[in-house]
Amino acid sequence: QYEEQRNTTIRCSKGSRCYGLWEKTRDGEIHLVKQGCWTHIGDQQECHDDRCVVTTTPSQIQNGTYRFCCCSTNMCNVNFTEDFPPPSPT
Amino acid sequence: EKDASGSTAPALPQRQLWCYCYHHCPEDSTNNTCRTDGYCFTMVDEEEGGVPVLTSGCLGLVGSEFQCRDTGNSRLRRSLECCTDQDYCNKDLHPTLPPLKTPNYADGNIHHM
Amino acid sequence: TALTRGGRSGGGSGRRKTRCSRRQLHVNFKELGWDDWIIAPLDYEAHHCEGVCDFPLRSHLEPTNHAIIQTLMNSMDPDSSPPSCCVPSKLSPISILYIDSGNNVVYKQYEDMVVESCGCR
Amino acid sequence: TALTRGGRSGGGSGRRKTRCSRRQLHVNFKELGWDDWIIAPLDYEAHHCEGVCDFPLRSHLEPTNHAIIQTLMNSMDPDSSPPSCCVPSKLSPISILYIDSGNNVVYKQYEDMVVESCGCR
Repeated sequence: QYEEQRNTTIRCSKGSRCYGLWEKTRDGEIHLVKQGCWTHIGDQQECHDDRCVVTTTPSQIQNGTYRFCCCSTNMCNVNFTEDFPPPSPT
Repeated sequence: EKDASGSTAPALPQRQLWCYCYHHCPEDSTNNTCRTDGYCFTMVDEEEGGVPVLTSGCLGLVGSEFQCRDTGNSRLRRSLECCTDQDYCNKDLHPTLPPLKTPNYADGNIHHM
Repeated sequence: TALTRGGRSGGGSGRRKTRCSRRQLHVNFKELGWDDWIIAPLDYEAHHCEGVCDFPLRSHLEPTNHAIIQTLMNSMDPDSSPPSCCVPSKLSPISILYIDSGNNVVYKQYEDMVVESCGCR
Repeated sequence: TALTRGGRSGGGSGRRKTRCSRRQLHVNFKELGWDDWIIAPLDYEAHHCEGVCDFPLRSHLEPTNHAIIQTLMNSMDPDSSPPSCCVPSKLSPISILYIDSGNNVVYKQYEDMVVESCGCR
Protein backbone atom coordinates (compact mmCIF):
# COMPACT_ATOMS: atom_id res chain seq x y z
CA GLN A 1 0.00 0.00 0.00
CA TYR A 2 1.11 3.53 -0.65
CA GLU A 3 -0.01 6.63 1.19
CA GLU A 4 0.44 10.33 0.58
CA GLN A 5 2.31 12.78 2.77
CA ARG A 6 2.59 16.33 1.37
CA ASN A 7 2.42 14.88 -2.18
CA THR A 8 4.95 12.12 -1.41
CA THR A 9 4.13 8.43 -1.18
CA ILE A 10 5.86 5.68 0.71
CA ARG A 11 5.35 1.93 0.58
CA CYS A 12 4.09 0.38 3.79
CA SER A 13 5.49 -2.90 5.05
CA LYS A 14 3.56 -6.12 4.50
CA GLY A 15 0.43 -6.33 6.64
CA SER A 16 0.41 -2.60 7.40
CA ARG A 17 -2.34 -0.19 6.43
CA CYS A 18 -2.57 3.53 5.61
CA TYR A 19 -3.85 6.10 8.09
CA GLY A 20 -4.72 9.75 8.10
CA LEU A 21 -5.35 12.34 10.80
CA TRP A 22 -7.09 15.61 10.08
CA GLU A 23 -8.41 18.49 12.14
CA LYS A 24 -11.93 19.65 11.36
CA THR A 25 -12.69 23.06 12.87
CA ARG A 26 -16.12 24.14 14.10
CA ASP A 27 -16.80 25.98 10.86
CA GLY A 28 -15.92 22.90 8.85
CA GLU A 29 -12.41 23.79 7.76
CA ILE A 30 -10.23 20.68 7.36
CA HIS A 31 -6.47 20.64 7.96
CA LEU A 32 -4.24 17.61 7.33
CA VAL A 33 -2.24 16.74 10.48
CA LYS A 34 -0.54 13.42 9.72
CA GLN A 35 -0.61 10.54 7.24
CA GLY A 36 1.44 7.40 6.98
CA CYS A 37 1.63 3.65 7.51
CA TRP A 38 -0.37 2.08 10.33
CA THR A 39 0.84 -1.13 11.95
CA HIS A 40 -2.16 -3.28 11.26
CA ILE A 41 -3.44 -5.42 14.14
CA GLY A 42 -5.60 -8.38 13.22
CA ASP A 43 -9.06 -7.33 14.18
CA GLN A 44 -9.04 -3.55 14.14
CA GLN A 45 -12.29 -3.21 12.20
CA GLU A 46 -11.94 0.12 10.51
CA CYS A 47 -8.59 -0.73 8.90
CA HIS A 48 -10.18 -3.34 6.60
CA ASP A 49 -12.14 -0.84 4.56
CA ASP A 50 -10.86 0.27 1.15
CA ARG A 51 -11.86 3.89 1.94
CA CYS A 52 -10.75 6.01 4.89
CA VAL A 53 -13.91 6.26 7.00
CA VAL A 54 -13.95 7.81 10.48
CA THR A 55 -16.14 5.31 12.33
CA THR A 56 -15.31 5.98 15.99
CA THR A 57 -16.32 9.09 17.92
CA PRO A 58 -13.22 11.31 18.07
CA SER A 59 -11.38 11.42 21.39
CA GLN A 60 -11.93 14.50 23.59
CA ILE A 61 -8.51 15.90 22.74
CA GLN A 62 -8.55 19.31 21.02
CA ASN A 63 -12.31 19.50 21.77
CA GLY A 64 -12.98 16.49 19.58
CA THR A 65 -11.83 18.17 16.37
CA TYR A 66 -9.47 15.38 15.30
CA ARG A 67 -10.61 12.89 12.64
CA PHE A 68 -8.67 9.60 12.46
CA CYS A 69 -9.15 6.73 10.02
CA CYS A 70 -7.17 3.84 8.49
CA CYS A 71 -7.75 1.75 5.38
CA SER A 72 -6.35 -1.01 3.24
CA THR A 73 -5.93 0.05 -0.42
CA ASN A 74 -3.29 2.07 -2.20
CA MET A 75 -3.55 5.81 -1.56
CA CYS A 76 -6.81 5.34 0.34
CA ASN A 77 -5.81 7.89 3.00
CA VAL A 78 -5.75 10.90 0.66
CA ASN A 79 -9.00 12.09 2.26
CA PHE A 80 -11.68 10.83 4.64
CA THR A 81 -15.42 10.49 5.13
CA GLU A 82 -17.31 10.45 8.44
CA ASP A 83 -19.61 7.72 9.70
CA PHE A 84 -19.59 7.85 13.48
CA PRO A 85 -22.42 8.16 16.01
CA PRO A 86 -23.27 11.76 16.99
CA PRO A 87 -21.86 12.70 20.43
CA SER A 88 -24.42 11.91 23.16
CA PRO A 89 -25.94 15.12 24.57
CA THR A 90 -24.15 16.05 27.84
CA GLU B 1 12.37 -46.59 17.48
CA LYS B 2 9.76 -46.57 20.25
CA ASP B 3 11.00 -45.11 23.54
CA ALA B 4 9.52 -46.24 26.83
CA SER B 5 10.24 -43.61 29.43
CA GLY B 6 13.44 -44.13 31.40
CA SER B 7 15.75 -46.25 29.25
CA THR B 8 17.34 -44.84 26.07
CA ALA B 9 18.43 -41.37 24.84
CA PRO B 10 16.10 -40.50 21.88
CA ALA B 11 17.77 -40.38 18.40
CA LEU B 12 17.88 -36.97 16.72
CA PRO B 13 14.98 -36.62 14.24
CA GLN B 14 15.54 -33.99 11.51
CA ARG B 15 12.20 -33.57 9.68
CA GLN B 16 8.78 -32.28 10.85
CA LEU B 17 6.70 -35.09 12.23
CA TRP B 18 2.88 -35.35 12.16
CA CYS B 19 1.22 -36.74 15.28
CA TYR B 20 -2.28 -37.46 16.58
CA CYS B 21 -3.32 -35.16 19.37
CA TYR B 22 -6.18 -35.59 21.83
CA HIS B 23 -6.96 -32.75 24.17
CA HIS B 24 -4.93 -29.58 24.26
CA CYS B 25 -4.05 -29.54 20.61
CA PRO B 26 -2.56 -26.33 19.23
CA GLU B 27 -5.12 -23.61 18.41
CA ASP B 28 -4.47 -23.99 14.68
CA SER B 29 -4.61 -27.80 14.64
CA THR B 30 -7.01 -29.62 12.28
CA ASN B 31 -8.56 -33.09 12.62
CA ASN B 32 -6.77 -33.76 15.92
CA THR B 33 -3.31 -33.60 14.42
CA CYS B 34 -0.21 -31.55 15.22
CA ARG B 35 3.28 -31.16 13.87
CA THR B 36 6.63 -31.04 15.62
CA ASP B 37 10.38 -31.03 15.16
CA GLY B 38 10.55 -33.55 18.00
CA TYR B 39 8.36 -36.46 19.08
CA CYS B 40 4.82 -37.76 19.16
CA PHE B 41 3.63 -38.95 22.56
CA THR B 42 0.79 -40.81 24.20
CA MET B 43 0.36 -40.66 27.95
CA VAL B 44 -1.98 -42.25 30.43
CA ASP B 45 -2.17 -40.52 33.77
CA GLU B 46 -4.31 -40.59 36.84
CA GLU B 47 -6.39 -37.53 37.63
CA GLU B 48 -6.80 -36.42 41.27
CA GLY B 49 -9.91 -38.58 41.49
CA GLY B 50 -8.01 -41.66 40.33
CA VAL B 51 -9.61 -41.80 36.88
CA PRO B 52 -7.01 -42.74 34.23
CA VAL B 53 -6.96 -40.28 31.29
CA LEU B 54 -5.39 -40.82 27.88
CA THR B 55 -3.84 -37.82 26.11
CA SER B 56 -1.54 -37.57 23.13
CA GLY B 57 0.13 -34.95 21.01
CA CYS B 58 3.42 -33.34 20.01
CA LEU B 59 6.59 -32.71 22.05
CA GLY B 60 9.27 -30.35 20.82
CA LEU B 61 12.84 -31.46 20.28
CA VAL B 62 14.03 -29.11 23.03
CA GLY B 63 13.80 -31.00 26.30
CA SER B 64 12.57 -34.23 24.72
CA GLU B 65 15.37 -36.13 26.51
CA PHE B 66 13.77 -35.02 29.77
CA GLN B 67 10.07 -35.23 28.90
CA CYS B 68 10.27 -38.58 27.10
CA ARG B 69 12.14 -40.05 30.05
CA ASP B 70 9.76 -38.42 32.52
CA THR B 71 10.39 -39.28 36.16
CA GLY B 72 9.17 -42.40 37.80
CA ASN B 73 8.64 -40.44 41.01
CA SER B 74 5.78 -38.13 40.10
CA ARG B 75 3.12 -37.80 42.77
CA LEU B 76 0.31 -38.96 40.47
CA ARG B 77 0.71 -42.21 38.54
CA ARG B 78 1.40 -41.74 34.84
CA SER B 79 3.15 -43.40 31.95
CA LEU B 80 4.34 -41.56 28.87
CA GLU B 81 5.74 -43.04 25.67
CA CYS B 82 7.38 -41.14 22.79
CA CYS B 83 8.02 -42.14 19.21
CA THR B 84 9.47 -40.59 16.12
CA ASP B 85 9.85 -43.35 13.54
CA GLN B 86 6.90 -42.27 11.35
CA ASP B 87 4.01 -39.86 11.12
CA TYR B 88 1.17 -40.59 13.59
CA CYS B 89 3.34 -43.25 15.31
CA ASN B 90 1.66 -42.38 18.63
CA LYS B 91 -1.46 -44.13 17.36
CA ASP B 92 0.31 -47.41 18.16
CA LEU B 93 1.44 -46.41 21.64
CA HIS B 94 -0.57 -47.94 24.47
CA PRO B 95 1.09 -47.00 27.77
CA THR B 96 -0.34 -48.49 30.95
CA LEU B 97 -0.40 -46.97 34.41
CA PRO B 98 2.49 -48.19 36.63
CA PRO B 99 1.45 -50.34 39.59
CA LEU B 100 0.40 -48.52 42.77
CA LYS B 101 3.43 -47.95 45.04
CA THR B 102 2.84 -49.89 48.29
CA PRO B 103 4.07 -47.81 51.28
CA ASN B 104 7.46 -49.20 52.32
CA TYR B 105 7.23 -50.47 56.01
CA ALA B 106 10.72 -51.86 55.94
CA ASP B 107 12.40 -48.52 56.59
CA GLY B 108 11.35 -48.75 60.25
CA ASN B 109 10.32 -45.19 60.78
CA ILE B 110 6.71 -46.14 61.31
CA HIS B 111 6.15 -46.41 65.03
CA HIS B 112 3.42 -48.70 66.29
CA MET B 113 1.82 -47.35 69.44
CA THR C 1 -11.77 -47.94 36.22
CA ALA C 2 -12.61 -47.19 32.58
CA LEU C 3 -10.05 -45.16 30.65
CA THR C 4 -11.37 -41.75 29.59
CA ARG C 5 -9.86 -40.05 26.55
CA GLY C 6 -8.35 -36.68 26.98
CA GLY C 7 -11.40 -34.94 28.38
CA ARG C 8 -9.92 -34.54 31.87
CA SER C 9 -13.31 -33.59 33.18
CA GLY C 10 -14.48 -37.16 33.71
CA GLY C 11 -14.90 -38.15 37.36
CA GLY C 12 -12.65 -36.74 40.09
CA SER C 13 -12.89 -33.02 40.61
CA GLY C 14 -15.08 -32.67 37.49
CA ARG C 15 -13.63 -29.16 36.99
CA ARG C 16 -12.22 -29.07 33.48
CA LYS C 17 -8.58 -27.97 33.73
CA THR C 18 -8.02 -25.39 30.96
CA ARG C 19 -4.54 -25.50 29.59
CA CYS C 20 -2.27 -22.66 28.64
CA SER C 21 -3.79 -20.78 25.71
CA ARG C 22 -4.41 -17.31 24.34
CA ARG C 23 -7.52 -15.58 25.66
CA GLN C 24 -9.23 -12.27 24.99
CA LEU C 25 -8.27 -8.99 26.70
CA HIS C 26 -9.95 -5.95 25.19
CA VAL C 27 -8.12 -2.81 26.24
CA ASN C 28 -10.11 0.43 26.20
CA PHE C 29 -7.85 3.46 26.57
CA LYS C 30 -10.88 5.58 27.43
CA GLU C 31 -11.67 3.33 30.42
CA LEU C 32 -8.02 3.63 31.43
CA GLY C 33 -8.56 7.41 31.32
CA TRP C 34 -6.00 7.84 28.58
CA ASP C 35 -8.25 9.52 25.99
CA ASP C 36 -6.81 12.82 27.11
CA TRP C 37 -3.48 12.03 25.43
CA ILE C 38 -4.21 9.13 23.01
CA ILE C 39 -5.90 10.18 19.75
CA ALA C 40 -6.08 6.71 18.16
CA PRO C 41 -6.81 3.91 18.53
CA LEU C 42 -9.13 4.32 21.52
CA ASP C 43 -9.28 0.56 22.07
CA TYR C 44 -7.61 -2.61 20.81
CA GLU C 45 -7.53 -6.39 21.37
CA ALA C 46 -4.37 -7.18 23.38
CA HIS C 47 -5.20 -10.84 24.25
CA HIS C 48 -3.55 -12.49 27.28
CA CYS C 49 -2.22 -15.91 28.24
CA GLU C 50 -3.88 -18.08 30.84
CA GLY C 51 -4.16 -21.74 31.82
CA VAL C 52 -2.29 -24.65 33.29
CA CYS C 53 1.21 -25.68 32.22
CA ASP C 54 1.21 -29.35 33.10
CA PHE C 55 3.28 -32.33 32.05
CA PRO C 56 4.11 -32.96 29.29
CA LEU C 57 4.58 -29.45 27.91
CA ARG C 58 3.41 -29.64 24.29
CA SER C 59 5.58 -28.44 21.43
CA HIS C 60 3.32 -25.50 20.53
CA LEU C 61 4.03 -24.06 24.02
CA GLU C 62 7.74 -23.94 23.13
CA PRO C 63 8.94 -24.77 26.66
CA THR C 64 12.53 -24.07 27.68
CA ASN C 65 14.59 -26.86 29.25
CA HIS C 66 14.16 -25.07 32.58
CA ALA C 67 10.38 -24.98 32.24
CA ILE C 68 10.41 -28.74 31.55
CA ILE C 69 12.68 -29.47 34.54
CA GLN C 70 10.54 -27.23 36.79
CA THR C 71 7.36 -28.97 35.62
CA LEU C 72 8.89 -32.38 36.39
CA MET C 73 10.08 -31.19 39.81
CA ASN C 74 6.61 -29.78 40.55
CA SER C 75 4.96 -33.07 39.61
CA MET C 76 7.32 -34.86 41.98
CA ASP C 77 6.99 -32.36 44.84
CA PRO C 78 4.54 -29.48 44.41
CA ASP C 79 6.19 -27.66 47.34
CA SER C 80 9.60 -27.57 45.62
CA SER C 81 8.43 -25.05 43.03
CA PRO C 82 5.26 -23.89 41.27
CA PRO C 83 4.50 -25.23 37.79
CA SER C 84 5.90 -23.20 34.90
CA CYS C 85 3.79 -20.20 33.95
CA CYS C 86 1.65 -19.48 30.86
CA VAL C 87 2.99 -16.26 29.37
CA PRO C 88 3.25 -14.60 25.96
CA SER C 89 5.88 -16.28 23.76
CA LYS C 90 5.32 -13.98 20.76
CA LEU C 91 4.13 -10.36 20.81
CA SER C 92 3.43 -7.80 18.10
CA PRO C 93 3.33 -3.99 17.99
CA ILE C 94 0.53 -1.49 17.47
CA SER C 95 0.64 2.10 16.22
CA ILE C 96 -0.54 4.91 18.45
CA LEU C 97 -1.17 8.58 17.64
CA TYR C 98 -0.92 10.75 20.73
CA ILE C 99 -0.35 14.29 21.98
CA ASP C 100 3.04 14.78 23.68
CA SER C 101 3.87 17.18 26.50
CA GLY C 102 4.65 19.87 23.92
CA ASN C 103 1.13 19.46 22.48
CA ASN C 104 2.53 17.95 19.28
CA VAL C 105 0.78 15.10 17.49
CA VAL C 106 3.15 12.10 17.56
CA TYR C 107 2.93 8.80 15.67
CA LYS C 108 4.71 5.96 17.45
CA GLN C 109 4.86 2.18 17.02
CA TYR C 110 4.66 0.58 20.49
CA GLU C 111 6.38 -2.80 20.58
CA ASP C 112 5.03 -5.92 22.36
CA MET C 113 1.43 -4.74 22.75
CA VAL C 114 -0.51 -7.73 21.33
CA VAL C 115 -0.09 -11.42 22.26
CA GLU C 116 0.37 -13.57 19.18
CA SER C 117 1.08 -16.85 21.00
CA CYS C 118 1.50 -18.23 24.49
CA GLY C 119 4.05 -20.59 25.99
CA CYS C 120 5.14 -22.17 29.28
CA ARG C 121 8.21 -20.66 30.89
CA THR D 1 -5.39 5.90 58.49
CA ALA D 2 -1.62 6.07 59.12
CA LEU D 3 0.67 5.85 56.08
CA THR D 4 3.01 2.83 56.32
CA ARG D 5 6.31 2.77 54.44
CA GLY D 6 6.76 0.09 51.80
CA GLY D 7 6.54 -2.94 54.07
CA ARG D 8 3.11 -3.87 52.71
CA SER D 9 2.57 -6.08 55.69
CA GLY D 10 0.92 -3.35 57.69
CA GLY D 11 -2.82 -3.79 58.32
CA GLY D 12 -5.15 -5.58 55.88
CA SER D 13 -4.47 -9.24 55.38
CA GLY D 14 -1.19 -8.90 57.33
CA ARG D 15 0.38 -11.54 55.01
CA ARG D 16 3.56 -10.09 53.55
CA LYS D 17 3.22 -10.19 49.74
CA THR D 18 6.52 -11.45 48.33
CA ARG D 19 7.37 -9.90 45.03
CA CYS D 20 8.68 -11.58 41.92
CA SER D 21 12.21 -12.79 42.61
CA ARG D 22 14.61 -15.65 42.03
CA ARG D 23 14.30 -18.54 44.49
CA GLN D 24 16.11 -21.80 45.01
CA LEU D 25 15.29 -25.03 43.15
CA HIS D 26 17.80 -27.80 43.69
CA VAL D 27 17.48 -30.45 40.99
CA ASN D 28 18.69 -33.94 41.84
CA PHE D 29 18.88 -36.15 38.74
CA LYS D 30 19.08 -39.23 40.97
CA GLU D 31 15.73 -38.37 42.58
CA LEU D 32 14.30 -37.88 39.10
CA GLY D 33 15.51 -41.41 38.34
CA TRP D 34 17.96 -40.28 35.68
CA ASP D 35 21.17 -41.60 37.18
CA ASP D 36 20.84 -44.50 34.74
CA TRP D 37 21.76 -42.26 31.82
CA ILE D 38 23.29 -39.08 33.30
CA ILE D 39 26.91 -39.50 34.39
CA ALA D 40 27.53 -35.94 35.61
CA PRO D 41 26.47 -33.71 37.24
CA LEU D 42 24.03 -35.69 39.37
CA ASP D 43 22.50 -32.52 40.78
CA TYR D 44 22.59 -28.77 40.16
CA GLU D 45 20.98 -25.52 41.36
CA ALA D 46 18.41 -24.50 38.72
CA HIS D 47 16.64 -21.72 40.71
CA HIS D 48 13.08 -20.71 39.81
CA CYS D 49 11.00 -17.54 39.71
CA GLU D 50 8.15 -16.88 42.09
CA GLY D 51 6.23 -13.97 43.57
CA VAL D 52 3.73 -11.26 42.78
CA CYS D 53 3.92 -8.97 39.75
CA ASP D 54 2.03 -5.96 41.02
CA PHE D 55 1.80 -2.32 39.98
CA PRO D 56 4.09 -0.62 39.29
CA LEU D 57 6.35 -3.21 37.65
CA ARG D 58 9.89 -2.26 38.67
CA SER D 59 12.60 -1.76 36.07
CA HIS D 60 14.68 -4.76 37.17
CA LEU D 61 11.69 -6.97 36.22
CA GLU D 62 12.05 -5.74 32.63
CA PRO D 63 8.28 -5.77 31.91
CA THR D 64 7.04 -5.71 28.32
CA ASN D 65 4.46 -3.11 27.29
CA HIS D 66 1.88 -5.91 27.29
CA ALA D 67 2.77 -6.93 30.84
CA ILE D 68 2.33 -3.31 31.98
CA ILE D 69 -1.04 -2.98 30.21
CA GLN D 70 -2.20 -6.35 31.61
CA THR D 71 -1.14 -5.33 35.13
CA LEU D 72 -3.10 -2.07 34.82
CA MET D 73 -6.16 -3.90 33.45
CA ASN D 74 -5.95 -6.41 36.31
CA SER D 75 -5.78 -3.64 38.89
CA MET D 76 -8.84 -2.02 37.28
CA ASP D 77 -10.80 -5.29 36.93
CA PRO D 78 -9.22 -8.48 38.34
CA ASP D 79 -11.71 -10.58 36.32
CA SER D 80 -10.52 -9.15 33.01
CA SER D 81 -7.17 -10.93 33.21
CA PRO D 82 -4.72 -12.33 35.75
CA PRO D 83 -1.71 -10.22 36.75
CA SER D 84 1.41 -10.69 34.64
CA CYS D 85 3.49 -13.71 35.66
CA CYS D 86 6.92 -13.99 37.29
CA VAL D 87 9.08 -16.04 34.93
CA PRO D 88 12.73 -16.39 34.00
CA SER D 89 13.95 -13.42 31.93
CA LYS D 90 17.54 -14.69 31.60
CA LEU D 91 18.72 -18.32 31.57
CA SER D 92 22.10 -19.99 31.26
CA PRO D 93 23.27 -23.44 30.13
CA ILE D 94 24.88 -26.35 31.95
CA SER D 95 27.05 -29.16 30.58
CA ILE D 96 25.94 -32.77 30.96
CA LEU D 97 27.83 -36.02 30.37
CA TYR D 98 25.48 -38.88 29.58
CA ILE D 99 25.22 -42.32 27.96
CA ASP D 100 23.30 -42.28 24.65
CA SER D 101 21.17 -45.02 23.11
CA GLY D 102 24.27 -46.43 21.40
CA ASN D 103 25.97 -46.71 24.80
CA ASN D 104 28.41 -43.91 23.93
CA VAL D 105 29.51 -41.30 26.45
CA VAL D 106 28.31 -37.94 25.16
CA TYR D 107 29.16 -34.40 26.32
CA LYS D 108 26.40 -31.89 25.60
CA GLN D 109 25.69 -28.28 26.65
CA TYR D 110 21.99 -27.98 27.52
CA GLU D 111 20.70 -24.45 26.99
CA ASP D 112 18.37 -22.56 29.37
CA MET D 113 18.84 -24.79 32.40
CA VAL D 114 19.62 -22.22 35.12
CA VAL D 115 17.64 -19.06 35.96
CA GLU D 116 19.87 -15.99 36.06
CA SER D 117 17.11 -13.40 36.52
CA CYS D 118 13.33 -13.15 36.73
CA GLY D 119 10.86 -10.77 35.15
CA CYS D 120 7.15 -10.07 34.77
CA ARG D 121 5.61 -11.05 31.45
